[in-house]
Amino acid sequence: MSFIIYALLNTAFVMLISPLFVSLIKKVKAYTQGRQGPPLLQTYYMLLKLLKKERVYSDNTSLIMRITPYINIVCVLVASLCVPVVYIPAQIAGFGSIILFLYLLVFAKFFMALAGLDAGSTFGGMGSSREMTVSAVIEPVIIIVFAALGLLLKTTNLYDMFTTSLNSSLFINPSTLLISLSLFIILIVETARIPVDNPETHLELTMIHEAMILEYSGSDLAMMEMSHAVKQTILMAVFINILIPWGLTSAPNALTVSISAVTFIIKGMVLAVAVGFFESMFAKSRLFRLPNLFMLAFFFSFSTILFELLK
Amino acid sequence: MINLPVLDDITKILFVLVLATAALIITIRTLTSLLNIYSIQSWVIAAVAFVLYLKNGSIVLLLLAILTIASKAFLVPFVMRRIQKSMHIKRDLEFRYLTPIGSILVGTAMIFLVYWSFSQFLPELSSETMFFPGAVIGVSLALMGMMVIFTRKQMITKILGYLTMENGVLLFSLFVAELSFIIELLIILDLVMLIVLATVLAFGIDTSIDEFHDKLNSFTLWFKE
Amino acid sequence: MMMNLLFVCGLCVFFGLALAQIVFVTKASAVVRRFSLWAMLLASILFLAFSLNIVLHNSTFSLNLYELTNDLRFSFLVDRLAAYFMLIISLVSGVACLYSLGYIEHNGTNTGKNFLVAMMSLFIISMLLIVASDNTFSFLFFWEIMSLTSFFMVLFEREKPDTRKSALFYFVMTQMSTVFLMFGFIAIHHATGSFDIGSVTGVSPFFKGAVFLSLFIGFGIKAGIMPFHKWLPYAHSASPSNISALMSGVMIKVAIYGLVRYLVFVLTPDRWWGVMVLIFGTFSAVLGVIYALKEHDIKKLLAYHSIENIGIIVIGIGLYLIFQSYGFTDLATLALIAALFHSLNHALFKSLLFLTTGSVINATGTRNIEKMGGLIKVMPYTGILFLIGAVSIAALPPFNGFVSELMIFQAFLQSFVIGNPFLKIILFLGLSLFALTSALAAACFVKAFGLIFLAAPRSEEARKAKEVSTSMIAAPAILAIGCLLLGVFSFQLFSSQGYTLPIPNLMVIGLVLIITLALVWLFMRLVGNKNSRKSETWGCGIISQNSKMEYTASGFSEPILTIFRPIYRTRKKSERNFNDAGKSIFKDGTAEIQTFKLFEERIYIPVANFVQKLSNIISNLHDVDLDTYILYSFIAVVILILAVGWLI
Amino acid sequence: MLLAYIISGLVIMGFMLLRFFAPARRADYLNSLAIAQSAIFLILSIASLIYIPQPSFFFSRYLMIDQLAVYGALISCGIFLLASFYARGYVRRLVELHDIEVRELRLFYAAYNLLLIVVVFAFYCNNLALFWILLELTTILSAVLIVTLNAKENIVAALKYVFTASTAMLFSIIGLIILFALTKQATGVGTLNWDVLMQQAASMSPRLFTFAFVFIFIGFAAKAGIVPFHTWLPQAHAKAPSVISVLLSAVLLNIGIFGVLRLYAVAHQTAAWHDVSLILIGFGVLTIAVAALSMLPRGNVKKLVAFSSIEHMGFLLVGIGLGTPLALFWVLFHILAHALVKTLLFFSAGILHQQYHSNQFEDMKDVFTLQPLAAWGLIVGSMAIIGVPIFPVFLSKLNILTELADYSLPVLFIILLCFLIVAAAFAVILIRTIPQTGEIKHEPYRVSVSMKLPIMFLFAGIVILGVYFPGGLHNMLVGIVNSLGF
Repeated sequence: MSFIIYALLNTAFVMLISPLFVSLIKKVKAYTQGRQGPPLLQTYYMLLKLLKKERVYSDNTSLIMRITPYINIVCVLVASLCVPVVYIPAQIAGFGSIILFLYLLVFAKFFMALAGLDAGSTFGGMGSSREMTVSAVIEPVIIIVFAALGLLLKTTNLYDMFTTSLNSSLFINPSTLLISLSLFIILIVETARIPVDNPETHLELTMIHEAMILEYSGSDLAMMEMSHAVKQTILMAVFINILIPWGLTSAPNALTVSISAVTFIIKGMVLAVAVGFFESMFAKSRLFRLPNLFMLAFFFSFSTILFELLK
Repeated sequence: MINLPVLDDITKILFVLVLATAALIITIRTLTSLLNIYSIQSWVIAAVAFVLYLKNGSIVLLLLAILTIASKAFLVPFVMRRIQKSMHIKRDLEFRYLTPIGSILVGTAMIFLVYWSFSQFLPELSSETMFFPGAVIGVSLALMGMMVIFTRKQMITKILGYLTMENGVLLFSLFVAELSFIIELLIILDLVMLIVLATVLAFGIDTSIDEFHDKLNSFTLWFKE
Repeated sequence: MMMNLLFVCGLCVFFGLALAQIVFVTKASAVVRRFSLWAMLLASILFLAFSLNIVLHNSTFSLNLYELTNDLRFSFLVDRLAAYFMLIISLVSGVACLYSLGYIEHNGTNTGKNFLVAMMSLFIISMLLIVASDNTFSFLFFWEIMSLTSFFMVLFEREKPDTRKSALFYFVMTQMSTVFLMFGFIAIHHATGSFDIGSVTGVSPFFKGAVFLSLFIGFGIKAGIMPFHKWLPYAHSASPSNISALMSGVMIKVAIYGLVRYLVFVLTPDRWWGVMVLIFGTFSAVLGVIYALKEHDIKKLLAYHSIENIGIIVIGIGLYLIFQSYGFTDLATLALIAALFHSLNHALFKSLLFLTTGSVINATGTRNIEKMGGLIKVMPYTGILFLIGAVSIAALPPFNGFVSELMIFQAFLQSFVIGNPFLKIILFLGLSLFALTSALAAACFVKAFGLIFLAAPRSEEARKAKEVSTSMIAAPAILAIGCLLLGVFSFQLFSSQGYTLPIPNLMVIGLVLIITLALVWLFMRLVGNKNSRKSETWGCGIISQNSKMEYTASGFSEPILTIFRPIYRTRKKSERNFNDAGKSIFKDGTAEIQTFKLFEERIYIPVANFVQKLSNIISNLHDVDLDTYILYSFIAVVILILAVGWLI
Repeated sequence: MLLAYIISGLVIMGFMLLRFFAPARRADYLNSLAIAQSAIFLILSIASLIYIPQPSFFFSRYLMIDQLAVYGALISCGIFLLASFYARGYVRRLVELHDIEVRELRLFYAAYNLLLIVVVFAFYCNNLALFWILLELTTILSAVLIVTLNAKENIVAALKYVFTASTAMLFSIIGLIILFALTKQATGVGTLNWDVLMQQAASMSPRLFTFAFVFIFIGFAAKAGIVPFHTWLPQAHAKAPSVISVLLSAVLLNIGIFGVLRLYAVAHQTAAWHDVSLILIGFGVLTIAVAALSMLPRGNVKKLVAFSSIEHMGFLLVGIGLGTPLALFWVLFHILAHALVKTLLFFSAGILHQQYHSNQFEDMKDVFTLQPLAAWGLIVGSMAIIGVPIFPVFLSKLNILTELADYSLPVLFIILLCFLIVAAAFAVILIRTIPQTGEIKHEPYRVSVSMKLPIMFLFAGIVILGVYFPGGLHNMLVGIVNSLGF
């Protein structure tokens, strides 16, 4: 029962704030480029508009094209249950298992890539090919990062991780710096941002994520965008809850929950701004340069492990 | 039973003769003279047998001597001459693997080698004084025969080499003797048959198939149609 | 008693059928074949019941069937482990028989088909009896029969030259595995003094290590652990698909059974074994999937994935050995269960994939995925089934592949309990490689499914393809259902058997997924715009998009090939011709990507060449004339005389 | 008893040689006589197994009937019987093709029957010297059998056979003489009777015995096709008509092995048996290795099979060298199994040769359509000879190797690798050959029933022997092993 409440609260909250972060990042980038940028609520408007529009399907497409948006949004939402932002609930049914969390995201990615191939357009194929490549190469990094965290926090469950990091503030821990770097890189990669991917472009060959959903339109597109936004939010949440967990609570009542919600929004906006600046500092790098970036992350997290072993 | 040291000396001389014939067989090129040398060798072996008979008069030795002369000095050479006539081959010129000189050297090496090896064993085997040298000479004679087989080209010569080996074995057996005579006899017959067959085959190699089959049947008379 | 009946009935059915089919190999008609396949299906169900009973009640069953001489016995002892593998075998075999009902009639001569059926039944029963054997003699006996029958089945399409090549390769490799097994078994016999499978004690660690190595190589060859895997892609792609399903789904599991049985229950493992096994497993997994990515022959692709999954299973075994040697019993159990459970899962989804692939190949008449595409519209059922297989093998929740891989992840992640830092680092590296493996597997199956079933057809055959007959859909469907159920109810399954493992309760999660889906769907119905229209694919202003412009398989895997160039030793060749001297107007040109067959070119071929040379030298010694023969004897005699004088 | 053998043998010889009695189809007439003789001999052997107390001695102890001898005789007579049946169709065909002239037929069959007599008595020998003589006789007779064919190569092959074999045999006379002297030294009177040797072995000087053994071994090795005295074997087997190849490979080689076996039994009574074992196993391994490696590049079916005979003789030698009762038991079984399988292989090869007039594998096109029986005979035979289950060779192979493990593990491993190469050799040939199809179609040669029946029989025989071990056979082999004093 309590879990259902948590689920409703958490999901609703995440869905509510995700678009905000998206447009915030856009805004920051616009400022750095000397433009004024869209209003903060722009993403909400866009989603509503898309919901109203009809869908257009290519003749080549099969049912994969049609079911993918549902699968995507569902997987991401269920994944979001693994990352508590309003409050940390009690363990149930192994939610919060790292592997489950990651593989739900992979599930979404898998079908998105299929959908990219479905229409038989050159862009879609290229997008899925690159997406799968990038995700394959980043995978070991992610696992190692979480392994390092597991080594640090002596657990492999996100809920427990957050709780421990809440109780013992990790910020002063030397390893944490390294971990945070790797986590940040993962965030950049998974949310398809520069230098890995370029969310603005639509026709250039640099794009990955956008290329896959190129064929989508109307309410389907709305779902895709939404799931992308939510995914970004929960990844940010992982970053935040592990490094700066203050405000998050494991003893839910009206006050604490609202506090943690508010603090999360603030922290999230800070992080979003950081991401925005980070994006504007770099240029899109070649696809085959990416492994170097990943190796960097890998190195950081592996050296964390070494630190832990040496201690 | 005459027991004189002179007998042993005679035996030694005979041994030398045997070796000499072997050396000749290795080197000589003309087939006819090869055959003659061979029959001489057989005579010498027979002589050794005879001397041994004088020494420790076991009748078997005497019989052996006679048998040897009969088979090796007369029968076999006769057959081979016949074949060789019909084969129109006079001489055997090429050598393989070893030049005559080389094979003689190797032969000598063989003698020493066999001597060394046997000296580990045989002295304790028989009281007979001449037994050990006899054994050594015999085995080395056999080995030299083998050398003849693989150094000479002509089949006839190879067969002679084989016969030389036989002589070596015979020489060896003389000093132990007393395999029951029937066995000795059988062995000799056996070998004779072998030689005949080999000769016929050799003939077959150098002539047409039909002639060969005629010859084959003529040597196994009762099969002829 | 009941069990005896089941067991013996099953035996009789299989042997009887095999005999009948062989005797009437030229005469038997399609009806007879169909009948025998049904009977085999029945017999497999008997064995299924038999093994299920033992697995669930954790009982044991023993039967002394027949004594050849007093120490050569065909006697069987089925404990829980054996029964578990018998379960896998009988399940997959039954499904394969069902599939063959439709499949087998498609090609081959009447005699050939009868022979195939006969071999199939011998093959199945021999696998069952290997697992059931309680002494090394009957183990080896049936092992050889298994190898032979599978060899004949690989040779089914014997008129194709590459089939012959594969068959030869396969035969030699199986014989090699037999050689190593024989050595191991005989060594065990040397230690214990009997053929019985009992724990070996009181032997020198060196001896034990030698036995372990030879058994590991022996089973490794059969299981396709790198670098002994090379036969697997050849054999599996050469044989008919129902047979590939059996070989890849089941036969290599028999090798896994042997590995577990002898490593865990017969020899008492040392620590370094665990490390070694782990390393071999990891490399098989990674390299297997990496090589799979470059394959465009769908069956070879699947075969390489078998290597990958075997690697995963072996990783589990390795972890078990390591944890056991440190005394972490819970983690050890977790790892072992993961390995065993993954064997079952792999058997299910890999056979599923091979069977559906067989249907696709029958429909299109090609194995090259470049020539397929758009099939999901013409053969929807096959498409969906293949998709389920792909999702399971890519380890996506809530399917069965996910559960076993999750267990192994858990085992890895909790390995920080081990003190030894060196080992710890190895484990973390293994973990990252393992993660890479599963991610690449996902990529590979996006490629496979996407290019076979999605977009527009890329060849006439693909356009003309038809959906296959009922039995060829029903059989994979069973497996697909199995994949889903084993995933969703995994938690309940293990807890019912008394294992509480740190795995999420996928039933609940599945429920949540469905509820969320329902909510989303409802929301979209209420708020979203429902109507949709068709249009052509947006091609950036191209007049008309045709299938030539689709992304090809090689295009899809090109980035990965480039990133892993050091492993593939990828050689890119391209020459261009130009119309003008200034090399500005492109006329035509060719481009190709070659990958370096590391193992074949560095290990197999050199060894083969060496043996060839040696044997040529030796056998040339024989083709000479009499003189030389006599010379040989002469030398031999002289040496003997010397040796006698010298040594004695 | 033995008189019965001789008389029946001579009577039949007589029938053969009767000049005036020359029926139209001489081939079949002579063949029937051959069949009759082998049948009679088989019956006589069975009878002597049942009714004669073993061991019992004849002709002033020159001959002896004991279980080992009877075992050998039984196998040989059985093979001879099968071969005679096969020969009926086979020789008729040879005559049609003028591979053999009609006038040679008498010679052929006379030699054939003589060979049978000699072989049987070789097994019944008690006196080693007599054994030697008969062994030499088999050489002569089989050489004659080889050269009856109309081809020069046969003469060459026969010459190689005669020379290589008999030069080696001469050395074994030397050995025998030393042995004789040894017994004389040990017990005033010298003898070469096996039973006496068995009794007195203990009193001989081990060093000298080994010395003698080495020399005797040279000869027997040459007859049994042991490397490096095996050189005559491949060509002789390949060139001889398949019937004769069968006899050479499945019967004559066994005699050599039996000789070694009896000698080893004597050696086992002396203190020298460790050295002797060492020698035997050394030669065995060498033989296996050389044979295995020489098989790989062979394109000639009969040569391939011949080399595999060499390899198996080597393996038997190893088994004997181990000298444990179990090893010997399985060695004896292996001899039987090997004989049967080899017969099957050569019969099939014979049919194929008459179909394609060639032993080369690449000439054999559309085998399955033209000669399915022979093709399957070849396949099954190869499977059986490389020792895979449901065939008897597997059992003996496994058990002898198991015994070998107690002697030395490295040797075991080497031998296993050699077996791998052998298997590869057979697989290479078969897989390349069997499926190949040719553009020019031969008309199928109709194989006569008399050739099919033996093959059928052998199929059944090897499969049954592979999965069912007759109790009688078991007791007999155990009896033999005991009678050899192990």
